[in-house]
Amino acid sequence: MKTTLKALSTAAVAALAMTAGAAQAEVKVGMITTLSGGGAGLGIDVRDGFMLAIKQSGRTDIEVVIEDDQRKPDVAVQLADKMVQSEKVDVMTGIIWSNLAMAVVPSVTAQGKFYLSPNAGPSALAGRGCHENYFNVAWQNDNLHEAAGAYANSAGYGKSFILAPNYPAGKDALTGYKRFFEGDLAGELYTKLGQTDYAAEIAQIRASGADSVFFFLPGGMGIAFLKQYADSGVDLPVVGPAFSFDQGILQAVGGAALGVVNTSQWNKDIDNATNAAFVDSFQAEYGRLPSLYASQGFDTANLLISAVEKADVSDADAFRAALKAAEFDSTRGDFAFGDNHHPIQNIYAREVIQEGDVFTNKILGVALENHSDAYAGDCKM
Amino acid sequence: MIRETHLNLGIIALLIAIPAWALMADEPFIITLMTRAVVFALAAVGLNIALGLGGLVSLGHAVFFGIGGYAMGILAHHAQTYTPLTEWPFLLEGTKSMPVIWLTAIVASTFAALVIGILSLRTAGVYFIMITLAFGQMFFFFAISWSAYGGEDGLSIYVRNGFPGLNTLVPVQYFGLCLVILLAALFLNARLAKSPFGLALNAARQTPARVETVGLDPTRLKLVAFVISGAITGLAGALFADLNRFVSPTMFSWQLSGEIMIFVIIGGVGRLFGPVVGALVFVALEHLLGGLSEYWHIYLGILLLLIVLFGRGGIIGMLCGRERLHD
Amino acid sequence: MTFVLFAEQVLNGLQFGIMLFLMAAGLTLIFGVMGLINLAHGSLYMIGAFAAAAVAGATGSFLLALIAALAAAAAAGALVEIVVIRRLYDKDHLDQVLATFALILIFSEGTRWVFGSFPLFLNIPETLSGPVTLPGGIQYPLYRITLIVAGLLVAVGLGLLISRTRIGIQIRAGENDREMIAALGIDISRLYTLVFALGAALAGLAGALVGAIQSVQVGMGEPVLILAFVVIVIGGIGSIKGALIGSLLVGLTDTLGGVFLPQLFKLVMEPSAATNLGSSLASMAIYILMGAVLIWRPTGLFGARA
Amino acid sequence: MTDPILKTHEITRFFGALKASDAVSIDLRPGEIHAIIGPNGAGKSTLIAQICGSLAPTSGRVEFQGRDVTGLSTRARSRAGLGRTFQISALAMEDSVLQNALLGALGASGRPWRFFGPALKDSALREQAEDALTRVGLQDDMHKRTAELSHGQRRQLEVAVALTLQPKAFVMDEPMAGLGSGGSKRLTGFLDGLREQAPILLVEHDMDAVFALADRISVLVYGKVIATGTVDEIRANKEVQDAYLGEDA
Repeated sequence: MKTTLKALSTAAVAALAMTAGAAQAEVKVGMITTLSGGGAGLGIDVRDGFMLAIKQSGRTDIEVVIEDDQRKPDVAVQLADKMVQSEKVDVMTGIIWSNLAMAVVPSVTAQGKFYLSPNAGPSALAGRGCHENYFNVAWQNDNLHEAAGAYANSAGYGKSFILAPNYPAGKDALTGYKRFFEGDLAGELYTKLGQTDYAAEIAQIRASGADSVFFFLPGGMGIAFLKQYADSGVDLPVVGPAFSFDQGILQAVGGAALGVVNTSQWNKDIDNATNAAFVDSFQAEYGRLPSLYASQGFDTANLLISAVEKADVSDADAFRAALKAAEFDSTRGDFAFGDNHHPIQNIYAREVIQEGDVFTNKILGVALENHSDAYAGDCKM
Repeated sequence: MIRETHLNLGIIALLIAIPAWALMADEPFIITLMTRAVVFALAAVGLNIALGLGGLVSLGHAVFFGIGGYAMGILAHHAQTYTPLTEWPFLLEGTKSMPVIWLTAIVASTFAALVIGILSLRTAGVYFIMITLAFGQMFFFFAISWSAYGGEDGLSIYVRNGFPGLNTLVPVQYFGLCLVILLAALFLNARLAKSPFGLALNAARQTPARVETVGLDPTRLKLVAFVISGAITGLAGALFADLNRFVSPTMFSWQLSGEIMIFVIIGGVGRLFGPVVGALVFVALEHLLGGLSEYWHIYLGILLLLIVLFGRGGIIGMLCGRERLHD
Repeated sequence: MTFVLFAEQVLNGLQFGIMLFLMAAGLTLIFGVMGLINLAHGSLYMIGAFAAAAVAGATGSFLLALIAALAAAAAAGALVEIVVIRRLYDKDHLDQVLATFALILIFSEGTRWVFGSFPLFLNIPETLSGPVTLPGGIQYPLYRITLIVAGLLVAVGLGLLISRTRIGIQIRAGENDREMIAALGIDISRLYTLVFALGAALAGLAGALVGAIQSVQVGMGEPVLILAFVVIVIGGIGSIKGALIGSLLVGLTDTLGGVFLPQLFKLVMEPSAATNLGSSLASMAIYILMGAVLIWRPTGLFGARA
Repeated sequence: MTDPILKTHEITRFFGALKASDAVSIDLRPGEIHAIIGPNGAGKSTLIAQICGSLAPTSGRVEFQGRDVTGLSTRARSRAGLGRTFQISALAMEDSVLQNALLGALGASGRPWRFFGPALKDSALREQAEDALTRVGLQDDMHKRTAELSHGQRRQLEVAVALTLQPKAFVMDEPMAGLGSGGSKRLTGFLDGLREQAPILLVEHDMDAVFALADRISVLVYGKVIATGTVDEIRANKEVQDAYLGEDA
């Protein structure tokens, strides 16, 4: 749908104008991501990071079609049908949420298309449900939680209180943390999805005798929890995955997040030329600091470009091999795919700091080195 | 003013012509979109029986839509993973057969509608709206935490379920199947509206006291309407799940209940083809406005507002005027 | 579980209930006087929070932020009433549901258009932050105590407004008989705008107060809206007293259910399954409560008997 | 004297402290028209509601055809043969006149659970409905929308719906209300003949009609029956004149 292009920001339109003007695009990419409603911030970041890389490559043979899934699985499925049936794309990407990915990815890959995941990494797609055409460029869902567990060990925590929303990703998060954490649990709680008041949970934490807290509460839930936690007078150290401490929402949490340690495979101060250039150019292009999601979008596009340079997308085997090689300069430094096409990468512990008026993160150290995932062994590919 | 029957024939023609054109122009996605509209229309035809004939403003019809969806999801999931549903008291296997799935969806949603209806019909007016909404929320939260069937992630089915003699993976064949079911439901709906039951139900909506004094039970009439309505919406849910090859708790969400209601209102409450027109227009708007702007919900909102404020009787009401009497 | 923890959880339930009351009071008032189902009430809550966040960000003053929230929500309410809502009074509930649903879409995406897709920052004022120690050794955040007090003050104020003032008399007259109010020579459309703006202001205030400890983001109003509907339906639509009792019931059920149900199940089953089942049931608890109340009393606890 | 078809035994109904019915005992005998008159607020509608079952008496009982029906619902009473017309028309306004009459016939048939064949094509129902409409003089307006009927025609339709039920007794709540003098005369003539089919308990304000039709009259004041008797007895009753007729007649 050419009309969708109007929806893009000016910069992205400029990037696309070049590709649209080309005689013929050789690779057609379908991006389904969340651009409206709650959670739109993540999708917008992935899109902007992705389009920035495409623009910087100067390539005219990659055409990107972008659609908004409104964070509704049925809309995402329908858009995927559209991408495959009507746009006849070669590669798909963009989905933010695990449940949407589970709805879209299996049927897309079954139809012979490539799918590059810039954010979601449900365990089902990493283990038994892995597919040769599915590449995850971000992380397997458990990774950051596992790193949080590993960090908790190294920080000497012996008794953690852990909590997450009562839905599959929440259960995966606690499982991931427990997989690496060697201490005891002071308590384990599942909260309501979308819950905004955590007074009851905080009271339980206070009474539990824990020496640390691990939580996975994405989006607004995490903001609410952190503000209320900071105000409660409970001063146990907090560990969590990067999602609640990312550039986009950190400003909304404010001082309540200062000093919190969180785990991430990327940060803006990772020291390599690609990353430095990415942070500068993203800021110049969009006027804001890049987020984790933007870096994932950027890396996804660069992976794609590296494969396009090496192989013709119509030769599926060659193209797959080129993707698998992952010979691109990642913002994360070293990046490789495991046998299940999920990343093998370092996961860092970072700390929330304040730079002038802006809250951001600083890397403390590596939490897990060259980390793969727990499901790779189940993948028969 | 257009004669309503002429308009209805025109709509049926459109339902056949658009996919036929899409088939020739090799635009399979248009067919998928049309299938979506047809399935939504079926769900709304269901609601229209409760809402249009029975005057029951149910903001919980997503319950039945979701139950239908999960009937498909659960049966197909077990068939796909070769695990039995239950081994006790007797062995029950999953299935990939659409007719069996549909029957399950209808039976399950009939049962749910019966229970919800009996409880909800103790109330009336706003309370009825809210108690149906509450039931919807119960199912929604239950589905989210029902980890055996995917919780919030939902269930994915890799291959669409089968129907004897058809290749349901071919968009136009699946569309045809859905269209036939929609037309059958519309036919049933038309007969129902004119039947003795429809006559009594119509009166129960307008003047329950009168219905009582002629010796009939308006609550029971409404309950039966609610159950029929739920069963049809449940069937639509199964078709919708198969269209997407996916079910998730969003099929239970109150926004979905609201959308089904919007289809009915846009098209015209109580009008036979109201839900069809409403669903077609909504899907078209979603498709066209969605391409125009990230903020397309604003335009959708304004459009809906204009329809409520100035368009009496929905689109069919605007085109055809008041409903003709069935004589 | 110790007594202190139990008392703290009860306090949490009360505080949650009182916040719900601020939302529910406006909703029930609008329904009682005008007979209108306003799904867009959650949007007014959101507007309050965003106005507060914007003003607090610009001036640094929480008090100014609260005033801004009240003013912005009241103004938005009055505007919407004049442009849209007053055309809905004569229509049936169905049209009201659809029209106010449309307003949600417009407000949500409009706010996102103005403020962007990321949550805004709004924090507790310095003077109210941190915990205090209550009798019995309960450590409890001062801000939450402030919320309880503020909510109770609003409840009392609203009660006085309705029982003691001219406007209150008009409101009560309007609830009973719309013709009577016209016969009294009261300008109905002005009264309606006023009541709507009052309800909106309450929602805006709630949004600002709660926004400080939660996340100020687009879509924040809808979950609260549904809870507020649950509250007024349990209490009986149109009854302020019902809204207060309903809020506390819902607040306590939700909070204590979430805490105790998993522990209850742990007595009879293994821990992780118990946590699972208990949490699932806890998230359905208030809807089960509402269903039960309506089945027992079809017009709520304090609703007019049909 | 024949046994009454309908009888109330000292029914009393309180609304809070207000006694809306005060030990009311009246009866309706075969072949008669028994009129209930009284000033506004005398409790006539409350009485009817208790007779028809939409309101339960605080004490006392209602007998119909020799059977205690106090505990029965409105529906059960109408199935037992009590035909009611409403003071404010309770008709399905969006439906046709014929459909309203058909509803009565359908109720009388007791077979509403048929979902397929058109009700209008059910010849038994239709015959009954058309017959009733013809009797009240609406045969030419059968296919009109009920909302298009004049006020008087709606009153006629009310009576027609009651007729389709083929009741053992009619309870009519102000059937003449709002009719012009012409319409009132016509309906009076019709009701006059109807008493042969089933007796009528008639609540009415139109004194001309009452005096023309009633075999007996009961006067209700402040929830209490102050007098029952023939037209002449009531006209002559001093108490009635003081309480009621004095201002009106």
